[in-house]
Amino acid sequence: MTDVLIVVALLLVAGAATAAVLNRDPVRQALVLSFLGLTLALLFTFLQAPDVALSQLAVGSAVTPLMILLTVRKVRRRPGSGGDGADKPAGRER
Amino acid sequence: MSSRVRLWVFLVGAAGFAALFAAACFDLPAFGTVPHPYGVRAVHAALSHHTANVIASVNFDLRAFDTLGEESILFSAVIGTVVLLRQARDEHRKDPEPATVHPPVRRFALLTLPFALLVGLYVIAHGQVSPGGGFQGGVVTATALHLLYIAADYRALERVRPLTLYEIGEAAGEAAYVITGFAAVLAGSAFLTNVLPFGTLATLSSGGTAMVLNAAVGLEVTSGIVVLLARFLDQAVEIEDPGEDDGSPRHTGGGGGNGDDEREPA
Amino acid sequence: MTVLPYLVAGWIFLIGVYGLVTSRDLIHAVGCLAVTQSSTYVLLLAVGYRNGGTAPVFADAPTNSRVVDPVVQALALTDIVVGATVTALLLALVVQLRKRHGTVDPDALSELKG
Amino acid sequence: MDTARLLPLVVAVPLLGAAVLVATGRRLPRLVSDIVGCAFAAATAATALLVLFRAGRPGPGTYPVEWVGGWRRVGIVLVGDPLGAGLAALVSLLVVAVLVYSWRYFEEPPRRHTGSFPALILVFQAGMCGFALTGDLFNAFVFFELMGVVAYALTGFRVEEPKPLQGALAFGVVNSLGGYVTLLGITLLYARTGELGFAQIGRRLDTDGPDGLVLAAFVLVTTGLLVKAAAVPFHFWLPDAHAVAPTPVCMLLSGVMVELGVYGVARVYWTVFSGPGGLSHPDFTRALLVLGVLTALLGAVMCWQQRHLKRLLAFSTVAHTGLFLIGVAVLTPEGISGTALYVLGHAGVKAALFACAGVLLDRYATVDEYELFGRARELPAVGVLFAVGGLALCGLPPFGSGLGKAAAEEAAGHTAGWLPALYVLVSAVTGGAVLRAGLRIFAGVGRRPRDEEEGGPETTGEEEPETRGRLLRIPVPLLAVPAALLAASLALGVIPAVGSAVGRAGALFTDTGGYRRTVLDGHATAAPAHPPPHWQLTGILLGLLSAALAITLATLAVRRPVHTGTAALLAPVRRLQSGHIGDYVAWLIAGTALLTLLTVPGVR
Repeated sequence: MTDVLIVVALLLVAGAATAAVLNRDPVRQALVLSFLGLTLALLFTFLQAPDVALSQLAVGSAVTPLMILLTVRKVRRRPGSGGDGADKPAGRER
Repeated sequence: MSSRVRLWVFLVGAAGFAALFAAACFDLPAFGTVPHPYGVRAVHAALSHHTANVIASVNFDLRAFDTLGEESILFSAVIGTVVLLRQARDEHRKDPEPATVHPPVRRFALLTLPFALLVGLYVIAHGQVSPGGGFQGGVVTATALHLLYIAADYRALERVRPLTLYEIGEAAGEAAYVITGFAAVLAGSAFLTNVLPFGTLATLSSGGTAMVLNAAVGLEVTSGIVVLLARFLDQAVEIEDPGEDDGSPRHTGGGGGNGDDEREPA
Repeated sequence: MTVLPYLVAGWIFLIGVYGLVTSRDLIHAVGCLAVTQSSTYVLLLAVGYRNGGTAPVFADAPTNSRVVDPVVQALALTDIVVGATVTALLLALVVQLRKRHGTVDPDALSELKG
Repeated sequence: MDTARLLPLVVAVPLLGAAVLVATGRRLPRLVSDIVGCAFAAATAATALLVLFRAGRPGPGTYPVEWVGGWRRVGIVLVGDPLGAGLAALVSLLVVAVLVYSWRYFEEPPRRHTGSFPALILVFQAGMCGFALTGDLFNAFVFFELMGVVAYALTGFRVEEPKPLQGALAFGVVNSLGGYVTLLGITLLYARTGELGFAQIGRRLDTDGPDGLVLAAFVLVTTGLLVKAAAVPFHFWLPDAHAVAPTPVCMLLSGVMVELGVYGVARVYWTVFSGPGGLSHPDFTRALLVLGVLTALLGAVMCWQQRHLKRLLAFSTVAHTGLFLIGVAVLTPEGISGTALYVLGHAGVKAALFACAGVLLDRYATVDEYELFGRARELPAVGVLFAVGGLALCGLPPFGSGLGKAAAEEAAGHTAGWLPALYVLVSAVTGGAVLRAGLRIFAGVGRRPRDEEEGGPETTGEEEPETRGRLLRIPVPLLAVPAALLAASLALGVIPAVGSAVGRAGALFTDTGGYRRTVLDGHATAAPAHPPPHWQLTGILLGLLSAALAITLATLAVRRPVHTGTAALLAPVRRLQSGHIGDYVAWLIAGTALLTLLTVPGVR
């Protein structure tokens, strides 16, 4: 029985990891990462590692995605992707 | 390299890596069959020091030196983030807009907040008895504080979050860990030796110095994660890029570098 | 079943690296690095598992019961902290990079060449 | 106090100092926080030197072994063998030098975080010392990551600049990935042996024959360490990071951190994999020799092509790391002791050269060889230091780097007769590149080089100064520190006691059985006798040859500035250094496959 649960959790983790990589949009990726954290926590619980599961839940599915979302918010606050030199600090170009 | 070449370099490398790793996997002992000598010794050692949670014993007693390194990683990453996310010389600081929060959201967050804080502190305190400990509890506590951002707005959060205090708390946690180690040296034992009485198995006061180290880690992690998240929030909400200007009132960072992130608490 | 957990760890590692190699957004790349790291947790815990073992916490279990390996769990805990801090630091760099380069696309970063 | 008790303190003292600086740093004036930082670093250096002197005493080969927490065979062991303790002492002394150098140098510290720069440096010191002293594989990983995390933050310290941020990010991603690969390898070893200590893993591996698992564990563990050591093709991050990090940080990165990667490879191989259950000696030699030769050649070629002074020095670090790897690859005590001495001498020289480049950066706001042409005639003292550094870099007798190079090339010559020629060539090219830049910048010799075609693969040397404004007068520490570092490097080659101590360290380092017995059983083992590195006629002649060759190359280069032909020939090589993180990661994985390929015939 435990074996079946572990296999299911392993497949979920593998799937979530793949999805997290293939989602190229950082916001969606953050959400998938959060889900990956959940599946990992589930797997660790089945592997009799409650301590690690708790950490993974706190870090992997809360803090890391939160930091990514805050970064995205900072980076995207201004419309346009930049790169035209107008938003670079002056005096750097020759 | 063009992206095609890059992909090919990766694919060739990945094929080699996969072959190597797969070969190793089939030479590994079958999943779930073989006990490890170190693991067995660790269980005995933990029980000899009356620590019910063997993982806490490994982290805070047997391999407490690893945890010292780990806490220092967190410690330096927090200093590093504070330094990296400082307000640059050419940036401005803008007061965030007061946000309107839907009442149900506010009620939910305010209800959850004390509960989450309590859970966090409970998890820290019971580290040597049940799953959890300074690290897990610290993260929960720190994240819980940020529910206030959802409940009210950024300014409410800033008021209950005197960052200076948390930065000092982080350093104090790190210092407490090292000093506990030094205390054992002064007592004539090796660094980080468990010199306190071990107490009774499965009670809150069991584990000797493991308990003290656990508390130090709890303090450091709580403060550290609060500071980390604060820095990211600060960047996301308050600091404007050089040249960014939308006409709102702002403060310039001055010549010095870092902005005054901590206003006087109201 | 005897090797599946190990192979899954290998897969997570490689897919994470694939993401890093093909990423067009540095925030996404940092996320992929976090994925890569989770392979190490999976491998650590898989190596320490014992069939029929319980968690190595003797709060209410008899002290002679069969438990899974506690050492790898302690190592995985350390590893998780390392991962979180590295992610924070790299994201902080990305935030500043965006300000100074005006982009988070690795293809557009051209200051260091040759 | 028992010497062994001191070992953990070498790590703990700087950490305490960092905590004190962060807790009080916002209230302290800059001067006080700098003094506090220096005091903690110096206390650590004193502790490390005490351990080294007690461990390095001639006689039976005992060295201090400390089980942290008193957990004999259950906890983490720190081993103060002369080589490890010596590296910890080198790290600590260099940190003191760097803190003194940055005393008057570094830019206005972040407001309200005055203590953060010295605090980070102290944590860096703790990480490097811990890595040098630990006898536990996972603990080594922890300190590997600690070094890394601090180094990324320090590299990106100047957030107003675009280049440091890009360099720090590439550094962070590639090194973290290397760390995770190492951790996968550590886990495989744990799955096989159920142990984490070097000595314990080694003993249990030797109860079985080698197989695919052991090979994979070796490749994976070594990959991460080679990333740190910047071996080809794991090296791409190094020039990007070392060229742009604040100068005091560069001194540490190039001077010791990269070399610790080489040390890690050697330590892990000798203690864990060198027995019958590990990887056979010929396989290890083949793999490391190939990577070492590639690294040395590529580093030298790229070094010659640079006009950005700090980038030039960074590539010369790559080249020298290749030579160090070769010294390790030959698997003899003489190779180890020669390389150890080479690392010591190189650390002083390279740090001094970076220090000189820092002075230029702060005075002229550029480290570009072409733009600085002749402008630094007004700084003769710096020019002399720079030229002496360049000559010491090519291994001119009687510098420590020269003695180390002589001993290492002789040891390498026993494995393959052409290796000494490689040592001479690589050190001549890197030293020649430094001398060429020195001739142009400080003497204005030759024709003024013109900017070649725009858009080529080139990083020019325009940088923002790291001090508050441009320096008008050179503060004393900025000159005293490089002078002291060069003097120390000279002393290493002249004092015979250094040679004999290093020789003994190399002999103890390669005595696998002795290491395991000392750590696990507490037996003293007699140090096997080997001739220590000493000046021999061939070594002196080859050192003079390198220096002469370097001077010739430099003179020719300033006379005929443009070699369009060679430049075009080397353009594809230069284009590999693309600054693209995806490229670097792809090379890392390809490098793992290459390492597998080089070691795989070892499986029977």
